[in-house]
Amino acid sequence: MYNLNLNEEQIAIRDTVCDFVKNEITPVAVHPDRLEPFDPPLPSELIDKAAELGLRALSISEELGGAGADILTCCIVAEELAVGDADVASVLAETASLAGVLFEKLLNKEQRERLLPVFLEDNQYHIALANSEAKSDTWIGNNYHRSKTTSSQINTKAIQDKNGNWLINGTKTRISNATVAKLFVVQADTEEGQILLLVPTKSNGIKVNEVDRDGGWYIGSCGDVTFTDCMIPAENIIDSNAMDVFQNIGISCAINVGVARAAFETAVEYSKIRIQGGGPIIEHQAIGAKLAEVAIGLEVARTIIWRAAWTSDNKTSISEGNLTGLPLNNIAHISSAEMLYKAAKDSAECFGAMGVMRDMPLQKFIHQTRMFLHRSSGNDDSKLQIAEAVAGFE
Amino acid sequence: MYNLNLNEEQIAIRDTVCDFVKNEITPVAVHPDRLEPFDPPLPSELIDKAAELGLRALSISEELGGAGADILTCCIVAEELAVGDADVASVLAETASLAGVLFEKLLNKEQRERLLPVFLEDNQYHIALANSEAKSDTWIGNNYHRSKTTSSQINTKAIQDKNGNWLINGTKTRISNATVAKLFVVQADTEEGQILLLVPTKSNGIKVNEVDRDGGWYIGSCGDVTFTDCMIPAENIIDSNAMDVFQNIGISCAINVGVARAAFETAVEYSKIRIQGGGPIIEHQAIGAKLAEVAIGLEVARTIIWRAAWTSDNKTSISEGNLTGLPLNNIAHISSAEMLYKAAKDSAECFGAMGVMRDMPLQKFIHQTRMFLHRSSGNDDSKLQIAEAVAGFE
Amino acid sequence: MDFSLNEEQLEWQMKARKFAEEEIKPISLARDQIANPADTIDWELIKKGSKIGFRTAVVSKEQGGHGIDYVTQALIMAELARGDSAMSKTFSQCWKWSHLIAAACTDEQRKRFLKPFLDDDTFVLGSGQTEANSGSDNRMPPVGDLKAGPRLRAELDGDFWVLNGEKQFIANGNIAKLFFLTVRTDFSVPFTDGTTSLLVPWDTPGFRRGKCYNKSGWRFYQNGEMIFENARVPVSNQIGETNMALHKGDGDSSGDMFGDLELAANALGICDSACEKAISLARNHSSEGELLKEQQLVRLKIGRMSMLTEALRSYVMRVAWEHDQKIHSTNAGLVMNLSTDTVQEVTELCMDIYDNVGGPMDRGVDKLVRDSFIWSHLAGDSVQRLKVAGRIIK
Amino acid sequence: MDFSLNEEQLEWQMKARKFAEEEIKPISLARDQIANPADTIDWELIKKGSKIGFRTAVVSKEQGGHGIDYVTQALIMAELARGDSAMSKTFSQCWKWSHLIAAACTDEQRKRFLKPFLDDDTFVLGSGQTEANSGSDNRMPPVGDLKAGPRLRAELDGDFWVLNGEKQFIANGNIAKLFFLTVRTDFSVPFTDGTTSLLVPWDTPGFRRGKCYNKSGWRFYQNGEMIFENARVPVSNQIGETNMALHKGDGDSSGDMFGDLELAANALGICDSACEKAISLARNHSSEGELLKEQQLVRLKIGRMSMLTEALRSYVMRVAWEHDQKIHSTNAGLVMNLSTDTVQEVTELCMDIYDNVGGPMDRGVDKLVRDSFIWSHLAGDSVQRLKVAGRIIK
Repeated sequence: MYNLNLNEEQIAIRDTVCDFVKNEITPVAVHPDRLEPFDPPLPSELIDKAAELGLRALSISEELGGAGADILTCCIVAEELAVGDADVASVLAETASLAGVLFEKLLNKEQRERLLPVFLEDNQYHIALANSEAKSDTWIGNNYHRSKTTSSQINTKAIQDKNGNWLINGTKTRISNATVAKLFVVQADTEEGQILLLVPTKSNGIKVNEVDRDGGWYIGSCGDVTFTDCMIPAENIIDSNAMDVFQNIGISCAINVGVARAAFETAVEYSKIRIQGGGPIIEHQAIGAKLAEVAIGLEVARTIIWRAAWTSDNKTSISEGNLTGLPLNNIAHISSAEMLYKAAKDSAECFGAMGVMRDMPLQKFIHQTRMFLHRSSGNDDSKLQIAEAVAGFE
Repeated sequence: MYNLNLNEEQIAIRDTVCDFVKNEITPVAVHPDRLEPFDPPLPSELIDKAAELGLRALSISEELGGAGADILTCCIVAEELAVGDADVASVLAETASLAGVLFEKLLNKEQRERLLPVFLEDNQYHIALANSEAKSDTWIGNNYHRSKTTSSQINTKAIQDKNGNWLINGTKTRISNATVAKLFVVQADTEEGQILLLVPTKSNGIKVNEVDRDGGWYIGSCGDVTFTDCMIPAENIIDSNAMDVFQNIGISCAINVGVARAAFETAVEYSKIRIQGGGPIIEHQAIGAKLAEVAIGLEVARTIIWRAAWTSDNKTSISEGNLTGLPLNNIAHISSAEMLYKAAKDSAECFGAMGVMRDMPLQKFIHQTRMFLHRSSGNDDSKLQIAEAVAGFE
Repeated sequence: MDFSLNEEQLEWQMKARKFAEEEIKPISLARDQIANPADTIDWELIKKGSKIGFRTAVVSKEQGGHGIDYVTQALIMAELARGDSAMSKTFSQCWKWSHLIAAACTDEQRKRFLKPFLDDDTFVLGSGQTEANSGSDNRMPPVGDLKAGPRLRAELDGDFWVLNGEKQFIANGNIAKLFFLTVRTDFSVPFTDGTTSLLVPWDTPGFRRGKCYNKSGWRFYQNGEMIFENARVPVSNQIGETNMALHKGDGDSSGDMFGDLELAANALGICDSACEKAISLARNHSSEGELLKEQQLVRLKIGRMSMLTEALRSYVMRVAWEHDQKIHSTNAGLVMNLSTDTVQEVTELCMDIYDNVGGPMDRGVDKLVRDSFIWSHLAGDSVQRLKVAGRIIK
Repeated sequence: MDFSLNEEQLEWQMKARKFAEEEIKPISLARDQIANPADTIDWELIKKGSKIGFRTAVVSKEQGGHGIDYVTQALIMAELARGDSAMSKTFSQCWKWSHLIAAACTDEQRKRFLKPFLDDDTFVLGSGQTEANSGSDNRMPPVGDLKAGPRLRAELDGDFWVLNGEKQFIANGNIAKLFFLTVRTDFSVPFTDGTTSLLVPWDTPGFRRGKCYNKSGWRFYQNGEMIFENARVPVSNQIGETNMALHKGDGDSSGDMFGDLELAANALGICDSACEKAISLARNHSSEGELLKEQQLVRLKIGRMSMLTEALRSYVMRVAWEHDQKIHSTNAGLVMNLSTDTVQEVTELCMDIYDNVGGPMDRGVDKLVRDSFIWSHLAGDSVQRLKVAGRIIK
């Protein structure tokens, strides 16, 4: 039955996070001292505080000690956190969404019993998925509507020694949460095919290089991870190699909504106090209409993102006949990325010169929504994926 | 609980309408003979056939003999019908949504018992709401952020004679369904304020002038209705004067989605068979990306329209804390109107010269989505309404 | 750098402006609204315009014409289009082929065809290129594909070419007295090496006009079908060498390159008309006692319309000057692409402003929008843009 | 009509192009990345450019400058901006006030201030207009409001004006040696009738420079705070009559009107740089063995970038010519508005194309986009557009 009401838990957690952001995060995040430098460090103390609220273990089921949140709920939380600080939202969303998949679906009993208590106990325990390498060959580009090569080459190799231990060598690039993770889930190639390995950060032979925080073009934590003869015991292999269970596009879209909302809320507030032509600028048709367009963009973006999130949570619904079969995550990403970048720019315009000053938050919001629009291979690739779906090409 | 699954009845009725459109409506609607003339008459036989399916009484509860559809279901039906023919969709949606409100909420027992059987029995029995007059003073325009004058003047007057009968005089303009209605719900001014009267079309003193079908800038049926000493018995007064229960913006948006979808589906089909540069044009990146953008527009538009429809069906949900309080019907209208006009234009572009020929359907789809974008006072007025909501101005 | 016009240019501009104002505008809308597409032409208008010199303007003075330069041509087209875009195109369509007569015909041919053209005020020219799968509607022929290209067959029989086949969408096809026809003279090689140009008078035996296409816009400007059944065209009517019609250099400013400028200059006239209409409405239409021009949203739209129009004008004049200087660049193609975006946005903005009137859309504004949509196909579809971009990026 | 450049214009253009290529480009990105905004200036570059004549280019030849016309000014600004927009602006900021010296100063003042300006390669000019609630950031002052307008107070004390107050966001505020300062000399009347202009050297007693603003773009071009505490400026430094600073006619091409052209010409340079970068990437970067330029979506973007850039160039050159002819129109304002849309879309399209590289965004492209955002505030916000539209529609 079609129903857009959130349940009580969702509303409660949203209100909790919203208050937390207002009281704890925003005052730190928009302080000029934090905005002005080129590469302010990750706000670890805020991340820790948010973790204490349980946001790190959000998607772990209640039986296992988490909050049992689905992707939709993760989106709601991510948006609220990102209204305060996108870096905080990003680190927690990454850990939360990985932890759910990992502890609920991928780990065997022994692994879960070994790792879960540690994870739940330590609020600084973050997780990273080490999969991407220097060159992504999953983009469509020239291969639009041409037969696909399925072999996605992985250069990180794992070899089993005579004791059964795995020896890992290779480099993973631009890994989210790399600098804060205590556990990496590493995708590696073996003679028998690809595997996933659980690699604690404290293992020997791991080196994490943080990607330049200024100009590195990312939100949250990002690093390159090099494995040099990194030895991992046999029991750390994950039984399944189901990379496709890691899917959090929806959540990253929700972070973007949060950023744009922060821009919008700031702009509305400012437009009520800024006087031009004898009255607050919000009373000017031109500014009013601009803010209305931003509001529309936000509402529409959130609506389609939630639909994509719900669809990820309920994968059978396509066969039930109420959805079109097009990749909704792509649709949500493309449409929200464009709308939200425009929303941030339009919001900043209400500020005049203050919209470009580094010690004011608007330039940060624009920059972050711009990064979102231009992440990975950009929107064209997503569009071409939809185009192939429209054409029924496989 | 958030849930985007349609229920079984909704899916069943959608599939029924979809088949009906494919088999009965589309072959007639896209026939060159029907497309080419400047002012083809309303396709009455198709409207009658659709009525036989029960689409006219859609929103009347099952207890009273209808299908018990909410606004969301009406949107689903309207979209499917409009994929075939927007005129048919429009006439039926108007009758269906008025009938629900009227028989379920506004009529007293006597009135219902007198009128409902006739309505249910006669598949050519349509209803029209005669409210608008020559000049609408509800637009914001210059009055953005100025104190509102609340008096909306009605020039159609009703005077009660000594027998208690009402004598109506005045003209209503651009009334939807005017040319097909057997019953008008007329808003009139009395010395004691505004009232609603039930006026059968066969009453003396009514004259309906159809608005020019070419250039009249409407979909469905539209006429001006003049009342000259039109006498109505006292029992035809409606106890409540709740004009605001008549709300079907969502449904008209859904009709627009149907039109754009027809354009899109035609374009996809054509792009698979049209050869350029040695291959079907759907295999060109440029066409693929364009069709993807159209598909995105359709999905996003439908998603926000359904949200607005559901919210109209569930008006308390705002207080439950999961919505923003902005006028969602306006948001749905603005964003969908722009997206869908672009969708129709882009679809037509895939057709080359065939996109502008009057005996081909594309020019009709463009024209209809253009009318939707530029209906009444256009999008600016809706934007200013949202702007006032954003500013908290009342 | 000099943006001024010389006296001769100014004189032609004023003549065209006067003609548009006094002769074209008064009949424009009425001709547009004629239902039968074959009846839209107004020979009296053509005769009057011809007597002023518009029909024969680009034929050199030595040959009996007026020999106006490209700058003057752009000025005249824009001024006439300001009155009615399709009427302007009906005149300038003659110029396109006057250019070709000047550039490619022999002295004997010029003598034979120019005199009747110059003498007869109703003698308009056409060009037969497009076929069902070839021509302006199939702009991306695969190189080397024997099945691509024109299929209208011409076979030599003594001193005659014998023609069999059909042409579609031919501009002035219904009314022209002389056509420049592209025929396939060798099917054993790719069409680029097997196509020949012929001069075909309307009274050629075996040729007959087919149906007149019914377009949604540009209704005055007729497109027709041409049917050839053993039509006999003397070899002396052949232009250039056999099979070499498509070997003309990319470099000269005649023919196709004129076509790019032609569409851009014509669009400029529509933009001028839209600006004029919008500004006049904003200055004179009042809503509740205040003129529309007092509204910021109306002002912003008028500013944008003017901005886009003046940018297009600047670029059009630059390209016209380049043509006069025989400078070859991608600017002609680019300004044609730009004119599509500009003419559509400007006329749609005009419609936005007219939304403030309420009721059905002004028919004149509706016409501007309909006329402008033709550009999507002629000047701004992805193939037209890819062609120009290809030259930039090669 | 003549779009060609004369020899002198070409010579200056080539000088600027060479300087941009050899001196500006090599240091542009490095200066942009300096964290402290006060350290971004490179005096060696200023000196080198000054020796070529860029700093003093618009001072008339008789007065010891180069007396270049507006067309040449536009050419130089665009060429320098192609290397670095902010560096170009640092030079042209001097021209703005050279115009004013020529137009409004007395002979005695010219003698006193021009010579040091001409002699000192590091002598740059500034203008103090903006205050917290007045100036370029408050462009819509209510007519007649005594509280509106500049609050920097100047009181007469013998032969001196005594100044108290602050200016904000002052271009070259941190480095200029001479300022054109707008001060309030009468608070009893609206500021339009109570404002006076003064020439204020940097070493005026009682004046000190405040903080240097930290902008997200245009980092080389410094904006600073100016603080006046009983600063004493001789009455002989006054420009024009007391209280009449804002009474200058709308009509002359100097000062403000130059400012419109300046931003448009500068934007053109950024567009050229973006096109250059995008085309070069498309030609040289390959993805799985195929060059980017083979992709239709890349081509379409490059076509669009070129189209928008060339349209802007055409319009900029037209406006420059109009200035040289002392033709007064709304074109200067319109081309400034247009430059905002163009420079932002073109640089964002460049970013789209760079998406194909993957990884962090190219820093040079990121800089182009950041620099371009400045236009929103300076040239394209709604107030800037309303101002121009107001002149069109009046």
